[in-house]
Amino acid sequence: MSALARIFATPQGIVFLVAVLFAVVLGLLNPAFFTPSTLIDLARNGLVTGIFALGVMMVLASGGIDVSHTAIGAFAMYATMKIILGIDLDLPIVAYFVIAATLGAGLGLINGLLIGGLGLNTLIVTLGTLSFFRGALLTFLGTTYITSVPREVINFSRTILIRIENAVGQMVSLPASFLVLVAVAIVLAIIMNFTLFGRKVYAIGGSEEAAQRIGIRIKRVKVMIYVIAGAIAGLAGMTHVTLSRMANPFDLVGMELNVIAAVVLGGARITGGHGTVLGTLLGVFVITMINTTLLMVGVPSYWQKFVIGCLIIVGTGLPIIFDRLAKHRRRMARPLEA
Amino acid sequence: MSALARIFATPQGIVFLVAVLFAVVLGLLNPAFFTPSTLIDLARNGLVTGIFALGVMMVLASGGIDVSHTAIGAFAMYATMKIILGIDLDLPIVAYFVIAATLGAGLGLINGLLIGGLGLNTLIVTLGTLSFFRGALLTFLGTTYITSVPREVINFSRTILIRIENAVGQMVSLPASFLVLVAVAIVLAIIMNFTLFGRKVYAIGGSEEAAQRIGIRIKRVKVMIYVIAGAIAGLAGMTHVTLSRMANPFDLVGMELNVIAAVVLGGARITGGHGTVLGTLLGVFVITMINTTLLMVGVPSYWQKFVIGCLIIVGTGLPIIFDRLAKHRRRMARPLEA
Amino acid sequence: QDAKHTIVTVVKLSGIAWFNRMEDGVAEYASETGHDATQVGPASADAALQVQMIEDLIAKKVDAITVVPNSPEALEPVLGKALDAGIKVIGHEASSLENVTYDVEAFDNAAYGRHLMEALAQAMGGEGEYAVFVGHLTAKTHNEWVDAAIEYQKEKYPDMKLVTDKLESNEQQQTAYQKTKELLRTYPNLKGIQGSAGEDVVGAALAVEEAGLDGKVKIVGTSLVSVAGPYLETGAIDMISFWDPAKAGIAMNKVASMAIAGEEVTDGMDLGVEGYNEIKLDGKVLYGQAWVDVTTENMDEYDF
Amino acid sequence: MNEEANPGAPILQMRDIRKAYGPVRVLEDVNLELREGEVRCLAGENGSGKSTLIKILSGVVQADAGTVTLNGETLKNDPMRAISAGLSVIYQDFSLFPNLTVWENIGFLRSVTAGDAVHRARARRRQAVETLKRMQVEIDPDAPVELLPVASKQLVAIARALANEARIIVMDEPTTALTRSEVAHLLEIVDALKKDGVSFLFVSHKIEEVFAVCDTVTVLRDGSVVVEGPIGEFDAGRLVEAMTGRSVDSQRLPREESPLHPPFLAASSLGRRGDFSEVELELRPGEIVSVVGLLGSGRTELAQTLFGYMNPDAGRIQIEGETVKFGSQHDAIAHGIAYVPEDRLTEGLFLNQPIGDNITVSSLEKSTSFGIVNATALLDRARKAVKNLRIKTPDVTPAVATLSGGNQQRVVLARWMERAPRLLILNGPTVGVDVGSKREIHELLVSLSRSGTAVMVVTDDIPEAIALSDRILVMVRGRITASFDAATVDEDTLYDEVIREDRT
Ligand SMILES: Nc1ncnc2c1ncn2[C@@H]1O[C@H](COP(=O)(O)OP(=O)(O)OP(=O)(O)O)[C@@H](O)[C@H]1O
Ligand SMILES: Nc1ncnc2c1ncn2[C@@H]1O[C@H](COP(=O)(O)OP(=O)(O)OP(=O)(O)O)[C@@H](O)[C@H]1O
Ligand SMILES: [Mg+2]
Ligand SMILES: [Mg+2]
Repeated sequence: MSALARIFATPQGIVFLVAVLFAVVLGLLNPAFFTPSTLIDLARNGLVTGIFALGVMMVLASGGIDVSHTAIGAFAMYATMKIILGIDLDLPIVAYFVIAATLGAGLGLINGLLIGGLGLNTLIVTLGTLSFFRGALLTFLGTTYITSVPREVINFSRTILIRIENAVGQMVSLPASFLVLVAVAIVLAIIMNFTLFGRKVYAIGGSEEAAQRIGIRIKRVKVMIYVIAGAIAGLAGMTHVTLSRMANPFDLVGMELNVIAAVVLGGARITGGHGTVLGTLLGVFVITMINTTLLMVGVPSYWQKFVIGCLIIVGTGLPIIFDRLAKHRRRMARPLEA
Repeated sequence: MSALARIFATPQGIVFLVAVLFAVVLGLLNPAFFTPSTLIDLARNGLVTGIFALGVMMVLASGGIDVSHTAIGAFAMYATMKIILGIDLDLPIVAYFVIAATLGAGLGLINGLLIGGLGLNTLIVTLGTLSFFRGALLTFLGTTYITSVPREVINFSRTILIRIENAVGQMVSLPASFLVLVAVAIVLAIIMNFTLFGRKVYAIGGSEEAAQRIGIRIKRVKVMIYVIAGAIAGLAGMTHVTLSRMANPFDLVGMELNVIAAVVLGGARITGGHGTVLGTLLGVFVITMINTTLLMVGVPSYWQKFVIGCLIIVGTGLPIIFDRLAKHRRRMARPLEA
Repeated sequence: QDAKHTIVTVVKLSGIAWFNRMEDGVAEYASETGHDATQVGPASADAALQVQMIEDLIAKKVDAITVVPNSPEALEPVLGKALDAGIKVIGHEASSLENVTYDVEAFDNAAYGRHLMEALAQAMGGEGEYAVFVGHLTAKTHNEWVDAAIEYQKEKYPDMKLVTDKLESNEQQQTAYQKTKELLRTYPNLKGIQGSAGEDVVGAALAVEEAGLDGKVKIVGTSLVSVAGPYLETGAIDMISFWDPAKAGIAMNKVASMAIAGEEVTDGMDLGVEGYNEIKLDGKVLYGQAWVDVTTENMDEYDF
Repeated sequence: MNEEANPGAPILQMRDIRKAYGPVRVLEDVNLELREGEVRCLAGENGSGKSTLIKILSGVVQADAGTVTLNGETLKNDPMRAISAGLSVIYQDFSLFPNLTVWENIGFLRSVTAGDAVHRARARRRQAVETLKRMQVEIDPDAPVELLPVASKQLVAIARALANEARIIVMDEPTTALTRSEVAHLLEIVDALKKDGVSFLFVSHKIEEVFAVCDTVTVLRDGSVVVEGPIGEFDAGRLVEAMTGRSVDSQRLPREESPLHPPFLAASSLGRRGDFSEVELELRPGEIVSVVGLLGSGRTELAQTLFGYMNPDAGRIQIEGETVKFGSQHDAIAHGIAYVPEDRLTEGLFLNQPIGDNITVSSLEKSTSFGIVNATALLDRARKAVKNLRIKTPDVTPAVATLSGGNQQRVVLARWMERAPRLLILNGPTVGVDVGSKREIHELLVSLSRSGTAVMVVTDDIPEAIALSDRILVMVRGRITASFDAATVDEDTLYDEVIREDRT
């Protein structure tokens, strides 16, 4: 197989190629596309999805699925703001993230206990908790926007990592919250690749029964997986606040299928055992690019759905077709005499 | 095990008991609840969810999952109205349903070919087609309400099966579209229980490998499953039009997780091989009751999410706990000598 | 005019009749003036999606953005960013917006709310229970209408009674329908419903008709003939009011052009658009007198 | 070819079958014929290609070259056509529907071949009940298959093949989970059907079964047919030699006497409601103890209780003199106990993950420092283990699913040996393993035991128990009824003891 063919034979490869193609077309239609500012813009727009996606990737790698992550994120962000406004202390911004991650981990623990402890199906549990967490948020915590966010949050959201001028003289800036994504990505990559825990996650995703037989404490590992995923979702929620400078309890929920689509485009398999941090980030990048740049070239927004739908299907379907063709060709290439 | 305990040991049993309990509480809070009109009201409110749920149940029984059904329903309903307004012929109302079912079957065929033909993962494919069908609808068919629906539709939606007066002198009526649900339920029950095709669906849900080995043509059966599910979704879409007397292309999509929750509450397993028509209808009934009656007793609407979340978790969790307890008790009842 | 301006109108939700009509006005303005005036809107009425669209418009460096926000507060930061980038921002249905150059309102919201309540009270005979719908509890305009209406009722029609808090329809006919049904069951003596979003009265009318209560429960609210027509015809809806979104679209674009050109907008000025012939300027907000009432009698005059 | 042995036209012909998975050639120019009423044994070591040949025959797997002709009709890679042409297969992994009832599982094949449109529930159930009765097995026809123990599942798989009124029945190791009496019934049925002209293709690693039932033998080695002929031309030694290419000793393994160590694990009056009671057991380093007994005698439960997978209701377990209580199997693992389950396919292996990972996954700690795993060290260990256990694979990277059954079993063993356990409990360690490999595994276990590990083997293979163990315990209805020195006991004595309760 040629190098190109080999790339085409993986879902990530297809997705990557489509993304490149897409970018080229966009660039032809709108030359302003090929500027560093576009990249920064995409990085900013894909921030929250990216953080969510990393948590979801770990869950997928363990053979589960998590649709409750957005509800956890929304709950954690809103509760954090309530708590901080309630205690009225000047906390550093790191404390905000710690609180949000802790709350997220707490909600993740509920998922984990139900899934690991009771052994319930992950889709069912997270469907339930998606509804449950969201209902709890709106019923008990409130339904009004918090626009008077503390000064620390505003300051943090004004902290800029890179600021460059784009072609038409406007400033495009990468907010400091991008560091949250970077940090989560690095930590998760280390966990998944270099720790025993990460290996166990992939093992469970491969075969739960087998993992149990060799003495992996599945329950514990699973609880841990959902706690970590919850903490990551909490961080995503808090990041969302620093980007929008307000806490809207209605935000975030509704994007869960989008996040899962990104993770899957990034090569994680819904059947478990597979998934990488880098692939996931690529998937998020592609989805974000499609979601935010079609408008730039004047394509109506409904096309986005259409294009993403195509991409998911093509990205998972083409590798299989190529694989079949390659197999057929290999078989045909063999001499008739054994 | 006592009879009660045995009921408690199945998810449907739990759900049913919770529903009864819930109804009793509602009745105490608002005596108007225990009237035939409540039942009719619930039947009408759960109509569209119910039809969708039956199609989803079949897919779940085969070991798949379908999140694209709402997009198929929306596409079929809107396209049907466009076609009929376009050809400007006086067709009987049955023709409307036939057109919608045919369109739905056509879209289902796309799912079927991708899942059965290419062997792609069902969640990925239907995630993709959910986005794809919806994008196609809004991009190519239109985004405006159709309020000037043909006279046949209005007439049909004014055709009433049962009309009774409730305690306060208002009319509560069961529209003729209820017959669509009844018809779909009966036909599906026959298919699933009395045809070999139905048994093959359960067989594939139980073990695909085994099904293939005993000569079941999995691809064909799968394509057929998604075609039928698509047709059912088309009928649900058309039913929605006859209830709301307008075709809004933005309707329906967004309720897919709700439908799946209903099916799961009704005892279908996400891992395949299980699911009944009756159970599904029960699940829909419970979800509808919670969704529409909490306001009657003055509970804010966000509680609904909270309650449904709890119910999903309890409904799937309790049977497992009961099962464990029962097993333990049975063992303890045995004599110590083997 | 030699300079060609790029003006983009960002609406709450694309595809619904209301904003399609506004798009007609925007297109009319574009063809009359030669400016590049267009309209965009998200697929669901979601403030976050609007924020994203405006971010993109800032990146595209348009000359002016006119916006009908889903949630004014949510848009403040991004609109501020637009102003910083030298883009003119014209609001509509959002008199509270701070980060705008001007805000164009078809009328004073309180006056409009009182007007609707007057119509409802007339239909109800000045007494009985009623309920009110808003599109979103966070939609400023709807709340201003309804708040003024309720206040007006308390003052002028003490025999009328609001039965429950403002109901939220999410601008969806299905939601309005569902909640009206629940309302009718919970408050069987209900006699009136006032809607705010264009879908509210339609959903309410369907529920009322199904309950066999048409004529007994009066329905008044903001909507369009193309949406509420069938129910106006049968009398299930007593009266709808609206301001012509096309005219509002033209007025917004006109103000935007003036702002780009650096022209001043003054109190009492004539924008040359029907209903905006003598505007009232209050800070950055300018009000017209552009409401239209429609009943069975005059519904044929409107085709949108 | 020996035409005289079985007159009559061949109803099945496989010609020049060739199959490769990637670079691995699994079958090369295999020819096979089957006549009416013939029982042909397909013999060969693990990985010689038996299951693959069967899958090609049934149309589940496509051959790269060659033809399959059934009743004069050339089959084209379509299970449906093969089944309607009269072929029934009992697969090595059963291929049942766990969610369906026993009777529906048995009847399904028939429904599919008959091309039924409607579900004829009553007729199918009746046929299923009749078939079960004919096999003299008592299984509730209305129970869902997922609740059955492995042995019953295998019986249901056999019943399904028999119920289909097939002309050719292929059995890929049908007796791995069965006890002697069940095997005897099965062989009786085979004999009876044979008289009606039904042909069989029979795969088994149990040599005595082969000689008991087969008329002809085809031996595969490394994907090619090495010998073929009537069973009369073979004796056990020759058959094994044909399969392995060398002669294999079936006698008790020689071993050096090991001094009597104090027991590593001792159980006294151990009991569990409904499963076993009053079990006294001592497992010592340097000694191999076998527990033999019939299905349902409680052997598995005893083993699992010692592994902490189940809780005992009575008695106590001591490890090196200390009374212990296992909360879960993790406690047992922490004490150095390892357990190799009987159902390796579903319980033991990560089928879709690389061989290397499967070998090292339970001993990652060994190559871990400060929570960080050393990947190169893992790879080295895996390669060494593959070499030590002679696992047939080009590398440690392919998925375990690509290995044959016997080689998969070795992977399971390799994994546990990586942990260097103090006590190794094996449940049916050589189920589905060919004679050559079996011997090698036995040798491995003996050397493991001599190096100071306590070994307990649960098996129903009496020759295996004698060849392998130092001490043999017999379990009847939950009680240990006898203990023998393996060096002196003979097969018949042992078998009599095992079925003692049956006769009374
Ligand atoms: N799907 C597959 N992909 C790659 N290689 C395979 C696959 N299936 C089987 N093989 C290889 O084909 C060879 C023959 O396997 P097969 O299962 O036919 O052996 P067998 O004779 O049935 O052995 P056993 O007695 O252990 O069951 C083995 O080397 C195995 O590794
Ligand atoms: N999951 C289950 N549900 C119901 N009954 C079961 C289940 N598992 C086992 N049994 C029953 O428990 C008894 C013991 O079965 P099991 O196969 O474990 O015996 P065993 O002593 O291990 O024999 P062997 O080792 O030969 O399999 C059997 O009668 C079986 O029917
Ligand atoms: Mg085999
Ligand atoms: Mg057993």
